[in-house]
Amino acid sequence: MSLIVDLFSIVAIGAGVFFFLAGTVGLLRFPDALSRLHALTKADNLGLGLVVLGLLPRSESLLAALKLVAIWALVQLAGATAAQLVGRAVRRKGTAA
Amino acid sequence: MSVLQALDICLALLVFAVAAWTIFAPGAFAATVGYVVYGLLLSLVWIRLFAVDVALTEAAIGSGVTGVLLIGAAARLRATESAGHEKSLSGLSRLLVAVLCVLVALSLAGVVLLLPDQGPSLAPQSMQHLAETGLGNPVTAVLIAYRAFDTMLEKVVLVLAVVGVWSLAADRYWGGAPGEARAERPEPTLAFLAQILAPLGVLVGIHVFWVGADAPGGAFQGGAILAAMWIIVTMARLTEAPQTNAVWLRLAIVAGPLVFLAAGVAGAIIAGGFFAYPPGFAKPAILFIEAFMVLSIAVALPMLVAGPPRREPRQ
Amino acid sequence: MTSATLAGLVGAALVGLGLYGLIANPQPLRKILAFNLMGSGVFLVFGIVARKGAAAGLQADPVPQAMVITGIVVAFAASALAVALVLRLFEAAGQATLNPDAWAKPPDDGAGAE
Amino acid sequence: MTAGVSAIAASAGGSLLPLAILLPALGVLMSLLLGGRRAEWIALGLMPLEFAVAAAIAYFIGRSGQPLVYTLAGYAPPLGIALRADGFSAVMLVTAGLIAPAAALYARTNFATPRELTEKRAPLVFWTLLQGIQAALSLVFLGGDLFNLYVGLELLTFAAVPLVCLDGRPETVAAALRYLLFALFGSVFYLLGVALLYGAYGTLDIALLAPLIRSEPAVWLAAGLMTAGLLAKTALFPLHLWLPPAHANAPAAASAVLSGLVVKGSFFLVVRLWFDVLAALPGVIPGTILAALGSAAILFGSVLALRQARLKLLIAYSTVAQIGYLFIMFPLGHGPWVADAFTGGVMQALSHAFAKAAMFLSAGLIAESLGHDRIAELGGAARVLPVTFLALGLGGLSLMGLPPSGGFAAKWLLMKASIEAGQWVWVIVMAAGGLLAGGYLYRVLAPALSGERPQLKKAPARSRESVALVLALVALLLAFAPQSFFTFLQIGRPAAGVALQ
Repeated sequence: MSLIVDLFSIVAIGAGVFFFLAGTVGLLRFPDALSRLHALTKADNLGLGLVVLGLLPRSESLLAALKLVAIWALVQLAGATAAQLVGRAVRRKGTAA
Repeated sequence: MSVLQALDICLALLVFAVAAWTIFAPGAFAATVGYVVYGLLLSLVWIRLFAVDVALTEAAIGSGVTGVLLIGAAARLRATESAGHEKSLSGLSRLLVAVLCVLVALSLAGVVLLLPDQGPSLAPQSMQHLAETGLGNPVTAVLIAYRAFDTMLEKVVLVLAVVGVWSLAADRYWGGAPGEARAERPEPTLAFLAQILAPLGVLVGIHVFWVGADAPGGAFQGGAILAAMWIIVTMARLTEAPQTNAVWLRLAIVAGPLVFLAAGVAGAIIAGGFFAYPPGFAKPAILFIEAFMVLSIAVALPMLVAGPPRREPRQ
Repeated sequence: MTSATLAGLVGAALVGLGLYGLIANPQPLRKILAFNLMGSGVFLVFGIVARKGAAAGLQADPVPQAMVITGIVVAFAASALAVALVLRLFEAAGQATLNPDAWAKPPDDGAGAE
Repeated sequence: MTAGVSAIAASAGGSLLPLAILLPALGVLMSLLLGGRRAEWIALGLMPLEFAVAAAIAYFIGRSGQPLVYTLAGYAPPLGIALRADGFSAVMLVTAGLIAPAAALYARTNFATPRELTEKRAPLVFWTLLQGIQAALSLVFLGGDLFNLYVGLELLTFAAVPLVCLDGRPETVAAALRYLLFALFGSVFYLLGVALLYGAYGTLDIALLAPLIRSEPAVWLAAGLMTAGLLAKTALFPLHLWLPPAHANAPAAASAVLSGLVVKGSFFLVVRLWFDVLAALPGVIPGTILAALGSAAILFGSVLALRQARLKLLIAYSTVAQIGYLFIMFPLGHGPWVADAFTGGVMQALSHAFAKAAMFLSAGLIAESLGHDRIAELGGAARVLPVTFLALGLGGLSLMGLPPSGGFAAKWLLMKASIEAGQWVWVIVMAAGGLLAGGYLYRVLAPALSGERPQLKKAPARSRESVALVLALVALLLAFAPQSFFTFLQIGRPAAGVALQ
């Protein structure tokens, strides 16, 4: 049983890290602000979700698990807002130029 | 080399690289953004040093609130940044300064390497007296009991800083409100975030303060989180900063140090010494003082970020 | 090398970097950034001192940790005052610079000393 | 808390020490809370109390011949914080307790809240921050713990900097910003030294730390960093650049406090550091470096003072020079002449505090009465403002070191110690500094005493002139300090006490 849990954690966290990596590569390599934003937010949300998912079976208590999920939700919220704001700033600047 | 050590080295290199960016970046705005990232990375370093209370403070105040302050200033100054009015140092003096700084850093590094692995410590004494305070978190005990005098005076520093920042207002704005006025139609995205985040954040802030008696957290960290929530709500322009002549605002700013000072004097009368707590009542007294400190921090930090009054006072 | 020693070396480097920025960067806002960098380097030195004082079942000496928390709040207050001064200078002189030649109005010669 | 209680109230009168800090701190909080002209009432109302506390501290020290100690919160150092007052602390405390009220009485005209307003910006800020400076100085003079002293230094910075730019002109804001940046640099360096000392010895209590100090790399680095930081705050050459614009542009009452008292706060800590904390280190070489910088400050500051076009700038540059004298005592810290050197340094701090406060207040009156403070246009001014110029001149007497004045006593003691130590170079520098001071004062006083009487914009109030004159007279009276005063200064200095016998 513990082997299956370990395997699950490794696979989920590994996948999460991969998405982070992909997002970061996208941030560095994509040509313009909007597509960079796209790469970053998508990959990070998914990446963090997978990391949290992988950590869930290892949490010591229900409260700790809930905290992990809350962290994920809060990061989602903050990330989405920041992406919106950056996107709007880019568009405003784009029309001004 | 273990995985953890490798991660430590990566973290150290990353912190150094981002720090170098904040110094050498071509633009002030970019440098400031770098500083915020740097602050978050630094919180990780503090976790690795097993100083979770410090990590929380660094993330909330060192990176978070300071970040808002500096980015706001950088954004306002951005337009004139490239004007090039500054007298830059000549190449030679730059080199001399660099040599001086490298010397300082190297001698500091040398001394740090020479420090013994098991250094002198007040940890045993802190633990020995912990029961008298009724607290479970020795860092909180140092702040509010053993070195209470430092902490009370440091709250007075915050009050002086508020007076100093307000003193930069124009005479006609004195007593008025700082920052932007409340908007009729607030920025929708930010307002959405603020409306969801602020109630949650207030809960988290109070929680961090409350558990600080026994676990990492405390008045500083909790107060800073509350302050951040207020800052977000004003940034979304759902509300506006209060008038600086408002009695409740002034009361909130001085409440923390004032209650602390009063408790310190009360200690001289009932517990035999300034800032001493009566045996058996230490913990309730400490939580009482801390509650007012949370209030003062939660109010003083946003007021420091908001800057001097910028609108005429309404009577 | 322990993570504490590593953090100490980072702290030393940060002090050096910050000092350089404080002296060599002409813009006041960059100087404030550099001061914060230097401050956090000093706090890291407190951090390794705390870590090396691990004893009595604690992973780190609480006294230097408390000092860092006090220091972080003071450093924030200092930054706030400094930023307010920079912005005030920007409003009063049209430029946020310590170089009086770049100001919009020439400084007077003391006729209004009081 | 049983273990702690026994450590409380180690000496009679000890509980006065926290009061000296808490009273003005309470004043700061209440002034902001109640606001308006009540800030002025609170400041003026607390000042007699604060002076009484300072005088009582001096009384208890003099009576017992021992320093006062107070352990805060019932936790003995190294875990807790102790306050200590020796003869030097008490004298500085009393000095601050006299100069702050003098500046306050003078400032009532400039910082009154007008009848039609409930609160005005400059008065509220001035009265609140003046009390902040008092609290900070008390802490600096009484603190027994190096980190607690850091908090004191920060209090001092936050209270002093906004006073520089109360009028909001760009040059004053720039001066305040430059002052703040230097002060912050100083704080960070000081704090870094504190971290290293804690790392090496596990305590920051001065009394516990001093016997542990050994000559090792961490200590030397800490000493260098802390000294450099404090020098930046004291404005010792070559870290003086911030001082002249800051002190010259502040309102006169604030300049008097900044030049007379605030720079003495960080100087006091340099003395604490080298004479108390680091007494075990071989201090001749670092002391010689300090005195060499001091000498450079004396010559450089005086020459620049000679070239200033404005009276307040001249006085500010003279502060740069006079700060230099304070550092002549450091290479004279070992040997039978140490008591003379120490007393000379302290006398210089005291007489300069009173003389410079008197001079800035006089300069403020001159600027208000004539509408300007341009030296070239001061001709005949002394004939219409005799009392003001008398205060200015008597203060100048002390700066030159002519008898009878506190400055003469200070410089004479320092010269005597230098000669006994065989370090003639300081004697030459001090003599040159005295001549240069005579030169820059002559530039102001000689034309002012002769020539056409200028038209006054408004005559200065007698009471404000008397405040400046009284301060200048105190600077003179220090010359007649009795032997018991010098003995008092040595209370709490074991090494020097032997030399006195």
